Amino acid sequence: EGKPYKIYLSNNFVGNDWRQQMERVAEVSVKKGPLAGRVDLKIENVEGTVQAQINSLNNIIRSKPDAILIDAASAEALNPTIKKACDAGIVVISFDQVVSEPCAYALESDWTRIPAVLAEWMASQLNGKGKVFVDRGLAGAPISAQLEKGYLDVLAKYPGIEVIGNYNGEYALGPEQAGVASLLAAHPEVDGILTQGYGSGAIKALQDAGRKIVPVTAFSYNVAATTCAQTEGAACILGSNPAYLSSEAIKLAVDILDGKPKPADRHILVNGDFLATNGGEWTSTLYPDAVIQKIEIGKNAWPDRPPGLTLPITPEWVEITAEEAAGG
Amino acid sequence: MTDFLEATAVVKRYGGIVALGRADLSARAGEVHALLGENGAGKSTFIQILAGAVRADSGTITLGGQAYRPRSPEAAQAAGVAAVFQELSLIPDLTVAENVWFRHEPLSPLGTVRASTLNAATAELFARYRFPDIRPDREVRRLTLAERQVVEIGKALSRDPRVLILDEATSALPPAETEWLLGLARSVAAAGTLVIYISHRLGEVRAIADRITVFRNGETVAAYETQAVDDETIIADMLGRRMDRLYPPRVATSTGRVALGLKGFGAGSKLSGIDLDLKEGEVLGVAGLQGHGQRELFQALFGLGRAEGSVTLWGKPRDIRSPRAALSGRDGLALVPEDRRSHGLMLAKSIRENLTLSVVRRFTRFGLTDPRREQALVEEMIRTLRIKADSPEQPAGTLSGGNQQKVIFGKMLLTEARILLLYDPTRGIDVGTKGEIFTLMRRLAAEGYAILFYSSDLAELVHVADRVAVLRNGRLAAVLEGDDNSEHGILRAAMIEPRAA
Amino acid sequence: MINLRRHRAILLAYLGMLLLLLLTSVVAPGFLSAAHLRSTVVLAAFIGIVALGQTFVIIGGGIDLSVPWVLNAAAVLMTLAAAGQNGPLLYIVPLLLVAGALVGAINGLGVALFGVPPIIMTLAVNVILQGGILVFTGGAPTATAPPAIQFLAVGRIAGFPVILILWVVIAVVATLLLSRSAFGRYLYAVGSSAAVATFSGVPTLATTVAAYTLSGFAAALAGMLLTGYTAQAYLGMGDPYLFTSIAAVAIGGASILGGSGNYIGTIAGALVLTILTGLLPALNLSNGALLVVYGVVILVTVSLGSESLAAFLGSFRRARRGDGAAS
Amino acid sequence: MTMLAADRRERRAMPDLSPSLKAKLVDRAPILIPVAMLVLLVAIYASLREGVFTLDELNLDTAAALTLVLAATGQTIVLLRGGIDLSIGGTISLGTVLAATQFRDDPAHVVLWTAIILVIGALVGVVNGVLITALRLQPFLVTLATWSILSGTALIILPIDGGGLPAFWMAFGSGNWLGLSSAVWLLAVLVLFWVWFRRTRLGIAIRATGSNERSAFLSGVSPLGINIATYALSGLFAAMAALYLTTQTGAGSPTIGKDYILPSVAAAVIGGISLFGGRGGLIGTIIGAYILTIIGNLVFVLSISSYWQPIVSGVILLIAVLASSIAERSARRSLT
Ligand SMILES: Nc1ncnc2c1ncn2[C@@H]1O[C@H](COP(=O)(O)OP(=O)(O)OP(=O)(O)O)[C@@H](O)[C@H]1O
Ligand SMILES: Nc1ncnc2c1ncn2[C@@H]1O[C@H](COP(=O)(O)OP(=O)(O)OP(=O)(O)O)[C@@H](O)[C@H]1O
Ligand SMILES: O[C@@H]1[C@@H](O)[C@H](O)OC[C@H]1O
Ligand SMILES: [Mg+2]
Ligand SMILES: [Mg+2]
Repeated sequence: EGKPYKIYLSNNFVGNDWRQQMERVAEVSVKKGPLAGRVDLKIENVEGTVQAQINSLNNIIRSKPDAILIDAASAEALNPTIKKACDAGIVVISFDQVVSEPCAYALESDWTRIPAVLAEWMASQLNGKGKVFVDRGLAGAPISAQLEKGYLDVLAKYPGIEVIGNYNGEYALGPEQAGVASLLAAHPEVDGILTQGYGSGAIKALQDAGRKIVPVTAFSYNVAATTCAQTEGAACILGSNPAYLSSEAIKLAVDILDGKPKPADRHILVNGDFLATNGGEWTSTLYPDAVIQKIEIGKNAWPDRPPGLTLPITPEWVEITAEEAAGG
Repeated sequence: MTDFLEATAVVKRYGGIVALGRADLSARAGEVHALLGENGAGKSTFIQILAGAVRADSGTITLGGQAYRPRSPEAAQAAGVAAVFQELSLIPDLTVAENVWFRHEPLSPLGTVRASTLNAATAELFARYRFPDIRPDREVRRLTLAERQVVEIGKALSRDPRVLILDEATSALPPAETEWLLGLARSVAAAGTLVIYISHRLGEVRAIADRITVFRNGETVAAYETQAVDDETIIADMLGRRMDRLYPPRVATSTGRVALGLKGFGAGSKLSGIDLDLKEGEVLGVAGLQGHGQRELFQALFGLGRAEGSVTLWGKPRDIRSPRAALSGRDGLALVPEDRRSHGLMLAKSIRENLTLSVVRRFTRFGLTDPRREQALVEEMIRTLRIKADSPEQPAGTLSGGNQQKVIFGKMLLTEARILLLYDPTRGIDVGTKGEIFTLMRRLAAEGYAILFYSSDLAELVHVADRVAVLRNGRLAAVLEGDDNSEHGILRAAMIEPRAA
Repeated sequence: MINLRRHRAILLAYLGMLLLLLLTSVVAPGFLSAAHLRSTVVLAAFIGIVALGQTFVIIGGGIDLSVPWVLNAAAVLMTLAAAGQNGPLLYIVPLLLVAGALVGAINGLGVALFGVPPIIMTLAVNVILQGGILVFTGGAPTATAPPAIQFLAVGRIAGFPVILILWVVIAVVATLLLSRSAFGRYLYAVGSSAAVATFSGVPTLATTVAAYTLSGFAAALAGMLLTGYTAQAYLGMGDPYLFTSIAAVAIGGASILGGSGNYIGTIAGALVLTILTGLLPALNLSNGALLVVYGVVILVTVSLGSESLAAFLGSFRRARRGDGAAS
Repeated sequence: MTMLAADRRERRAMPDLSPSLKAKLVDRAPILIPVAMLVLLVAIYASLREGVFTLDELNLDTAAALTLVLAATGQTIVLLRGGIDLSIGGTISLGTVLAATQFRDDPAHVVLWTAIILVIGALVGVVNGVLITALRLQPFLVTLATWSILSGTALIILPIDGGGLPAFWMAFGSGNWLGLSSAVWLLAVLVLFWVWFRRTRLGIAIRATGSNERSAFLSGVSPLGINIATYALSGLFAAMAALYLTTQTGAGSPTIGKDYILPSVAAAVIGGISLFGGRGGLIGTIIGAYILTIIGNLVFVLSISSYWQPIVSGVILLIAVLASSIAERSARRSLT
């Protein structure tokens, strides 16, 4: 219990709100609560390429840390490097964008459950019948493929639901809005939109095209929640991919380093609550234990807070405030 | 009996422009055959066809009795045709030796080109033909235009050609080098090679050509045995009119007022201690052997590179640190640069854009250019200088060499600067236009311009300049006027130390 | 006649654009609806405005890789400083335009005064700006765009998108600058040959700096306007504009090596790229197939403007005519 | 127009007033300057970290730089010709994808597919070369299009990162002979290749064509031939980069290639190659790639707080390039 653990967080990309919140939350969670003073956390950002992350990891490995936490540029391509780290006796935890290397833990949201619940919700909104657009995320990204597959698998159970268009939302507002706008021009009717991103871009595209607002699935960013709450006639469900996955990864690393029993499975799933405009009224039959909160201004949607804030904000074992998460 | 080279009814069009309408030429092995014609007559187009760089639209050519229609320069070279191109074909980033042997380098067993082998081969080649001194390992980028022309000649000779084409190969060469090339051409012909020789200097043609073919407007208008024809006839064939004389009468128009005053002027290690006054109304020639500071003088005056000493323009001290500072309107200086392709012209841009680049302000009103005013300036220059072009919008790079030079001259005239620095301004220009340019120079002098004039052709200095300043080793060796201003006088001053004063 | 020849590449780029539009409307008739044309024009305008600066820089023989983060920085700083209010825009917008211009000027000085290769200079400035924004905002998530900006980006006046009006004004000014101003002449000269420009008394340093300055200005403007489209700024919003701005210029007929091109061509380039990106989702193809189609369409579109294709078709036509005359 | 595009390099060159002995030094500046830059960066790096002057460091840094070096080798050849090749992004992606999906645990099979991948890379280059010459299109546009087509093909074959590489293949990637990693050996072979290639007729012709296209044509260089050769070499090296990359990643990655496009140009330009063709060489490019890699190491050992990292790496790059540009300028000016 003498020296703090030396832990590196290797992040392959800083260019969006989620990643920044993730880093801020990581830093906050080693400054207070049970981990205060126990971790010497260093964050290494690289400019988005696999090669840069490999090089950065090599540098990290050479400085012999106790643990490395990785938000990875690739699920596969870092494996040989990660194996090297494990062989050097370093605890390796991949989180968020995880890796397949078996020696590393993989801590992530449940990418099977989230799209399943979202799609099931959509089907119930449409009463099992209608035409939908599906967001394919980012070409080549594993999570995108998982989400798309999750959506399609559930929708396939409803013969009345037809996927009439795909677009690549790329987890950014502009492409989402432009992609939906194009599809709207091509398709006179649409009854629902399953996004992988903000949802607010899809709603804005509907408004710009003068269409009626149809049910939308998205992820729980503040802008999504407030847009859904404030837009007349909007129906939404938001899955959550908490930015505090980083805190959870730190906690896991410390527990392992402390000699606590290791998790049985290298795969660790973190489940956040869902938010829905009809939360409380609707439950998932596929995942009956899924908590679905109702979207309410002031409770889980804050018009005066940054739109890019990811919800939920705090893990259970340490209290992180919205201000701390938003930084600034 | 057919000659070694027979070209019949060769035609080449570029869109609507007819470069060659119907060109015929017949030449024997072992002769020097001159190809003459005014600027834009189609000479270079014709030799580019021979050299495989351009394909004719129609017509037939036979070489040594065989049909000859090269699909590429490579094919022409394989057939034994080598050319010194008017525009040169050197690679600036390769050395002299690499250029000379480019595409047919001697290879080592590993398939590589060894610098030492190449340099030795070049030295051997240069020695064989008594080349002027040029180091084989220098990068061509760093050579003067005259040196490049010499290297280009070496490059053609390295192929041991059956047909050697020299397209204005002497245009930038000083007297000594010109003499050398003439001798070389003769001896190569004597050894059985056909030499096709293009030049606007009739004296050279007379000195070496066995036969002459004259082009006008893309068509062959005459062919002669050289001895059987006089200059007047040739010129009349070229121009389609008679020309009374090349050089205008030289009337002294100097007012005595100093337009450009130099005291202790110098530039780097190549030029120093120049005290010289260029007067209003005067054409002051500059001469010297190659590399004795003439280029440096012109460039330093124009604000290129560092200069020392004092400069006055129209009596006022001036510090000219850039061409922009030099080109300061009527009281400034304008330059016709040595290297037209690198420093004078934007080849891809139109004649119009080139002509007016230095004087955009002259036709700008309220921040906008006035196309009509610009057009008027451009048309005036095209007319004055007889620039042969399809339209003012024709890209400068598609003009004939002489016409490119005219555009540069016109561009300088438009600046309205009254001190003109003319570095070999008539290079590549045909006799007809040359005469007009000399007349123009004298007229400008009479109007109060002051002209500093270098020419690689000594005769021009002798006939056009009021005085000639001779440089030797970067210093002023003499200023010649009156009877001293002769080719002989200039050469003597350029070579021999003066008696101690 | 002559002008037709000179501007054939541009005419053909527009032809390609129209063909693409027709193709699109065959795939989905809704694409020719007023609403979609409007939204296409709006999206094209963002590319068009960024590519305005890129056009000037490329004509001058350079390239500007700093546009993504000049754009992004202006967007983020504007939304943060305005905090959703119109009032502060009065000073924030001019301030940020000047700041964008300043960044451009720094690029220009690095290139023209110190001789740093443009690619490296602007790449480094881009990275520095990216980090600078993170440090400056502490990574704070961004705020909502003020209504006035949203009006500029997606609003309409008498049915016309406001941004289209803005774009037309910009296009007129840019075209005048390029074709009718001394600066334009100097720019083409510097891009054609720095040495010839110097010998001709062109102020090469000032010209180059001005081109980059304009590019910084344009990117900042585009960034602020873009927040009006998505209603907020977000990190990474500038990234797609790097290659598209360069590609728009190239498709518009400019040589990447400088000395040629004009803004009318760039506009066609921006429209081609936008229509194409709009068309792709409607094709219902896999991600991979989309990229293949994208590449093929770009190739076909630019081939239309290719000289030798035109020459080939021309000679074909001539040959046929010749045959006819002979028989 | 082709004719008019000629002379590019020469026309850009500033007036060259008076050559002298110092000229030689200035002529070498394009390579001396990155060398000085690298030396300086390594010196700073070594003062901050132990064991910089060891074989381990060399092995690690070379492995880290080698994919970029290979990609940049092709790019260098194209830049020397006065072109640019964006399609290497697609070729690299496709190469890794093919390797990861086709290689089996049988060496003969791996050799076969290695050859196929290399041939595909070269063929892509042939297509680029033909399109650029026949349609007289800008290399930027042609290779932008082929980049997209190849990336799409890679995504069709393998929609997300995956596949696998045989154990012996991976063992080669992390292998070590006489204390030197396979990367160092490969680099040595590459340098040998370059020393040979730059003196071949083709090597000279590529450089010459970039220096002055018109002159090269008049001297007998075939425009089609030179473009095919140039871009085929670029494609070939991109394929090699892909193959080496798989030894480091152990997977196929359909989007990984784009990460090498801009850096490959940057490495070459830092190494002294002009985008206008004709000047510079691979040694400069290799140094450029090392500089980019060392900057990453430096930023790591400087232990800079996360948001500052990109700023610092950008500033280091800028200062280094700025310093060298100024040095070169003043050297050229003092040449009188
Ligand atoms: N690529 C081209 N495009 C258009 N016109 C061309 C092209 N090349 C040559 N021409 C035209 O063909 C004509 C003949 O030019 P050419 O260069 O053969 O003349 P020349 O007799 O060599 O003249 P000079 O004595 O000035 O060198 C000129 O009018 C020229 O403008
Ligand atoms: N300066 C140059 N640099 C590189 N290639 C050139 C240059 N000039 C011409 N070429 C190429 O050389 C080939 C032959 O050129 P040439 O001008 O002789 O063509 P041509 O005989 O008129 O026939 P075509 O019209 O079919 O090109 C062409 O393919 C052209 O692309
Ligand atoms: O997991 C994702 C994260 O990696 C990305 O950066 O932002 C969106 C998140 O859903
Ligand atoms: Mg000629
Ligand atoms: Mg032709």
